[in-house]
Amino acid sequence: MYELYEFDWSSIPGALPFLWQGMVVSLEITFVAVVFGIVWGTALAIMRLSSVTPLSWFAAGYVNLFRSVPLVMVLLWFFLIIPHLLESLLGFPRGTDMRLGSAIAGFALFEAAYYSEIIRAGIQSVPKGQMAAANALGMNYRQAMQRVVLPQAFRNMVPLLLTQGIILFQDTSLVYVSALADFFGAAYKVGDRDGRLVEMLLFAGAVYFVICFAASQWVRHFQKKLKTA
Amino acid sequence: AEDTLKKIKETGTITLGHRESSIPFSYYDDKQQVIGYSHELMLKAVDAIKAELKLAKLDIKLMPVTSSNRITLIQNGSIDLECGSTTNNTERQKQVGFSTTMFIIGTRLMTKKDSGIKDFPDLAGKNVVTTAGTTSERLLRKMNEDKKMGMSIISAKDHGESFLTLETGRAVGFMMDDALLYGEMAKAKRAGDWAVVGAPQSYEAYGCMMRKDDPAFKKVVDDALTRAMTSGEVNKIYDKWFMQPIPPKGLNLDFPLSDAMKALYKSPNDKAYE
Amino acid sequence: MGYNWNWGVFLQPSATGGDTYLGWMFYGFKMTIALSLSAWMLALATGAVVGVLRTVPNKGLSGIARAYVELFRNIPLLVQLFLWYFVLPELLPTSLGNAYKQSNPLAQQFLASMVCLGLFTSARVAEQVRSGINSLPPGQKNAGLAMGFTLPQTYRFVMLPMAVRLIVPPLTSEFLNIFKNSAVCSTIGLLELAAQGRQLVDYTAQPYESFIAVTLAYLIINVVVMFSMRWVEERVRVPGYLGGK
Amino acid sequence: MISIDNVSKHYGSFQVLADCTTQVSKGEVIVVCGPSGSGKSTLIKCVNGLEPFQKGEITVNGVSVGDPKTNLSKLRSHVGMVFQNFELFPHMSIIDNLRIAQLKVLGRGMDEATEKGFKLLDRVGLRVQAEKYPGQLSGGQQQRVAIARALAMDPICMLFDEPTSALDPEMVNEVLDVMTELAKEGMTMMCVTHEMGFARRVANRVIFMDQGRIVEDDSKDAFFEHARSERAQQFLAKILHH
Amino acid sequence: MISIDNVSKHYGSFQVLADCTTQVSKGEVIVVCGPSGSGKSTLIKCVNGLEPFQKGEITVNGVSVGDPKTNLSKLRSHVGMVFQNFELFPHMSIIDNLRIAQLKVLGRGMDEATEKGFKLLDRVGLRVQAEKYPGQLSGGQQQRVAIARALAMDPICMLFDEPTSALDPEMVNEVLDVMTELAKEGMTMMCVTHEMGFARRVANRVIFMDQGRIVEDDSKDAFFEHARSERAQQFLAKILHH
Ligand SMILES: Nc1ncnc2c1ncn2[C@@H]1O[C@H](COP(=O)(O)OP(=O)(O)OP(=O)(O)O)[C@@H](O)[C@H]1O
Ligand SMILES: Nc1ncnc2c1ncn2[C@@H]1O[C@H](COP(=O)(O)OP(=O)(O)OP(=O)(O)O)[C@@H](O)[C@H]1O
Ligand SMILES: [Mg+2]
Ligand SMILES: [Mg+2]
Repeated sequence: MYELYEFDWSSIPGALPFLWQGMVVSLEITFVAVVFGIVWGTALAIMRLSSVTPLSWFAAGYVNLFRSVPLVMVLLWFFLIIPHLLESLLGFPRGTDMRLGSAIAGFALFEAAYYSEIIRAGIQSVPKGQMAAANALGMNYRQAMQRVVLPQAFRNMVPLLLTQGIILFQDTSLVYVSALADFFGAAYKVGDRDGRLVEMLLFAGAVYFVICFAASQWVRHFQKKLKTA
Repeated sequence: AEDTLKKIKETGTITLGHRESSIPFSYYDDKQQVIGYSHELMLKAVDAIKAELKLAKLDIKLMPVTSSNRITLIQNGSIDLECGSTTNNTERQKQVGFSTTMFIIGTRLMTKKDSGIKDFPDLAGKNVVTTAGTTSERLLRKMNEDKKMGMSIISAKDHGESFLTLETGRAVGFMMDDALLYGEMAKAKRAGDWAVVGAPQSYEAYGCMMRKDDPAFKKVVDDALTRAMTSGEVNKIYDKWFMQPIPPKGLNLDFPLSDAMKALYKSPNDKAYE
Repeated sequence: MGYNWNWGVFLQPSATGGDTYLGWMFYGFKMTIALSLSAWMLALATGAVVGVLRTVPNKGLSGIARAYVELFRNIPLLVQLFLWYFVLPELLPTSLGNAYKQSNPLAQQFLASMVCLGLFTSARVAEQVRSGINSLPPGQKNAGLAMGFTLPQTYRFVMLPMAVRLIVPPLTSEFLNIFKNSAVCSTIGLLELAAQGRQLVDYTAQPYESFIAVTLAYLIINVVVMFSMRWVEERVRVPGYLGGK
Repeated sequence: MISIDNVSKHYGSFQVLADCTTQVSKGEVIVVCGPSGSGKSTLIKCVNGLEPFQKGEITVNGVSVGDPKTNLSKLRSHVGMVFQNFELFPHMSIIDNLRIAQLKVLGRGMDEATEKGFKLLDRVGLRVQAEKYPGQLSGGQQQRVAIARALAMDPICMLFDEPTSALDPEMVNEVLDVMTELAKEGMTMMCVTHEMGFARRVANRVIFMDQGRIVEDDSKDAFFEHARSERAQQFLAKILHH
Repeated sequence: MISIDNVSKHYGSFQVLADCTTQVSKGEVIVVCGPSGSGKSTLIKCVNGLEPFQKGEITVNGVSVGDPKTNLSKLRSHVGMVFQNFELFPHMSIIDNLRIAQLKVLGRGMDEATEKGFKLLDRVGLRVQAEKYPGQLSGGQQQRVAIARALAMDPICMLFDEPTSALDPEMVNEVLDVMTELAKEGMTMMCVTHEMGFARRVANRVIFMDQGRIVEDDSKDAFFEHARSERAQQFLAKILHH
């Protein structure tokens, strides 16, 4: 006869510093990937919408490739291939610990594909007449894009971009494939080491929920403010 | 082939692969420091490399590896040497090189003491867990086919998960390398509930993993390991990890030196069992 | 780089006898398909109900639906999977839990994976359904009610048929996601495509061949799903309605 | 037929309707006009219960709309309504648009519903379009279908909410013509519209609303010749001037 | 000032403009009308190069619009354009809407641009709204701002594309009044509009388009009294009747 599972939360307090380190890794990846993803994603979106065919094909191919493959696979590929590339391209000494670097690169390039779709939709959500009006005032394409279309597009997109950021934060848990200790990895390792997996998983789930829920509430609030402004 | 020694000399750095929870071979203690039997032997090898290259200073970088990425990481040069709980077998020898054997295990079974399961035949028709990608998994599946035992085999992602499967009653037995089974026991909630039973189904040799066809490097590592074993130094290390209380819980594995190990320490070699 | 390419590895008999490694990959491929499709059914059914509830005037119902969506959206899939597989059976009454845990492990893994993926995705589907309904012209609901339809009839005959058409494109990407997300289920030991790929690495030590094969398999799934969803889109397109949008 | 008695409605602190009172007798045609945001649409939606209201009472054919015990669906099936943006069901063919509520609400048989549908399409001159979809018709045609769809339910009265204001100017008349004919046949109608030509030709009474109040409620002639309130005079001046 | 010579344009096989020819002299006001889809918007957008065309030539003040060597941005900065949906920049305050192109296109200084902006807001009666955002104004007010924005560039001529058709009926006149005044001051104007009252009062000539062709191009009086083509007569009958 087995008994009901006995919970034992005692390994959490001692592990907090290590868990915090993991959280820092998660946040670091999220932050860099969001920033880089938005910049590169914007470039991809503009390429995709441009009338220069090779550019728009390149962007479409890039986006479709990255969106077809599971993130786990992308991270694995990056973990195994990027170190090589960087070594040969940039002359890094072999054996540099590039787990964080390659994870960030993998996330950033992967997320850029998703961001570019959001941004493309954002640009297309600006009424066509706005571009026409800017042109009619004598602005050229660059001026119209920069002063008129993109500011509105970004304003429309902010909630979606933030939501994607929250998803990205959740997905950082997948870096376990490279044995990198992000928050989830740290919780898992502590649980494994102490034989307290169930407790640590529940704890990790609760922490993620609190953070992501709070963040998505904030996005909603922000969205409402944008609407009324 | 690569010249790892040259690379180490040029960069003044060596990158070591280690495991995160292969108790007591290579794992983190509660301060996130890598410790363990294999790890200490690896450090011996590093000392030998440093001496061989006459380096005043050698930077050591540690990189945790998993059972699925360790081979690739050796091959692509991310790590130079990995000493954990990696079995030396002929398939792997096609991709990587192995040092002198540093440990020999038997694959056995962990069960709950009061479960009435004493050996492998008792498992017929039951749920049994093992860790994915290990030799035990192969043996278990083969045994199941050959003897038509009707077991349901669960392949868990890592040893921790395997033990959780056993602990929560999903499986009645956990087949794995005996030393690792004792290691898992060391972190269990109630270590006294569990027992390692059954006749060993195979013996396996753990070796340190390095790139293939790099005889100079292999020689330095092999010599260091051989020296530790024949000089009797290794007995102290063995004692420390298998006969005395170890972190994280201060449990004693109580795993006396087997005959196979005694023979190994007398005449070290790098042969794979099989 | 000192790597021995060996594509013949797929035709070798596997280490446990019986099958070839290609056979393993195919088993994983079938598992991924079976898992994803059954989870997708669950996600569509649950997501549609929850999504509709989110838009009803009744505050209690829409509140429950919203809580459901928030719960499943704000915990990483990986964590949810562990919770379903390892934690939930522990919370069942002892005898029931034990009976469950002693049952066929493959069935347990599949069930946990399917429920987890299905409910995780259902929260996203629910959001799409909600936004589809909300993006209908507000007059449509009034028009339905004004004809004398009851509220459920208005949903059934007026709003849902159009909302469903509107959300086919965004649902395509959720559908693709479910295949990709199923890769996470290898962490509880389910031998789907990604897991078989990793097994192959463990058994044959030929990582690159295995990764390339797995990546290709996902690309194929992706292309098939995209084309079939485009076919669906084409089929449900309303004549005279701009680009189906 | 329709009696609106002291009806008030607010969104939070914003008053949309303030003590509105008026009656529509059988066969009467009432035009409701007034500046944007004055509450015209809200008032007309209150009549068939599409908008709830907080105070007062509305009865249609003796049935109280605000009463929670009233079967609103049943009531609405007798009251035809035509919207500014037509609101045809875009995923159904024209004839299906006309049939669906007959089948599902009135419980008519397929044959009867189809016959009725074709008869009404004939009447608005669109029989040949029966198998097309709404998106394939012009705005004027869509609005005529919408009127036919409402008539298919054999309504006892019809409500119109700016039925021509989303139309290209060329198409306004084809819709107004259908409405005029309907009025001549004795249908009770309440129309929100700015088409003063239509009001002059067809209406019995004109109601002018401003800021949620019914400011004028007069016979057509009285309204056009000597609207009493200054607001209505200004409004008429603006509307009629160009 | 504007000369349109034998211009044709098609999307794929669909002909939007067919051999359109007309001239607008300095100070003239031309009204363009015609049924929906007849190519009015397209024609007017061709004039400042917002739409490319495949055949023929358009010159504005002697500069050829179709010539690839022409600096279109520069040309457009001299041609004011007002759109049906105003197209103010919603993320900028009213005064910023008036300043942005002065600063970035004409390279004026901040002070000069601001002064000019306020002067024009005065002129359309909206100085007090300078710091508001477009979303906070009524449709009529927004369209007046849009006119002021175009005027801030000191255009040599103005193009209007149905400037009043998205407005509530009450607000139509406040925009037409501004346009009328502009015409009186001698601005060269090309207006697509269905406001026949405005055409009667202000236009010098009326152009009637149908299916991409200029069917009538007449003095105002000739057009209203005896339009030659049957299509134009029908159109006028429909538009003016109600
Ligand atoms: N859901 C709502 N919440 C808050 N205010 C509303 C809501 N719906 C309408 N209103 C406000 O109620 C007022 C009356 O609206 P209504 O649509 O009845 O005006 P209307 O006379 O029909 O105007 P229009 O001519 O523009 O159609 C408006 O000021 C509007 O802003
Ligand atoms: N990008 C496009 N591709 C294909 N056809 C187009 C495109 N833009 C416009 N058209 C077609 O060109 C024709 C003329 O359009 P245009 O907008 O100039 O008409 P209009 O006279 O301004 O009509 P309205 O009164 O509705 O504004 C229409 O039939 C329209 O469908
Ligand atoms: Mg209204
Ligand atoms: Mg137009």
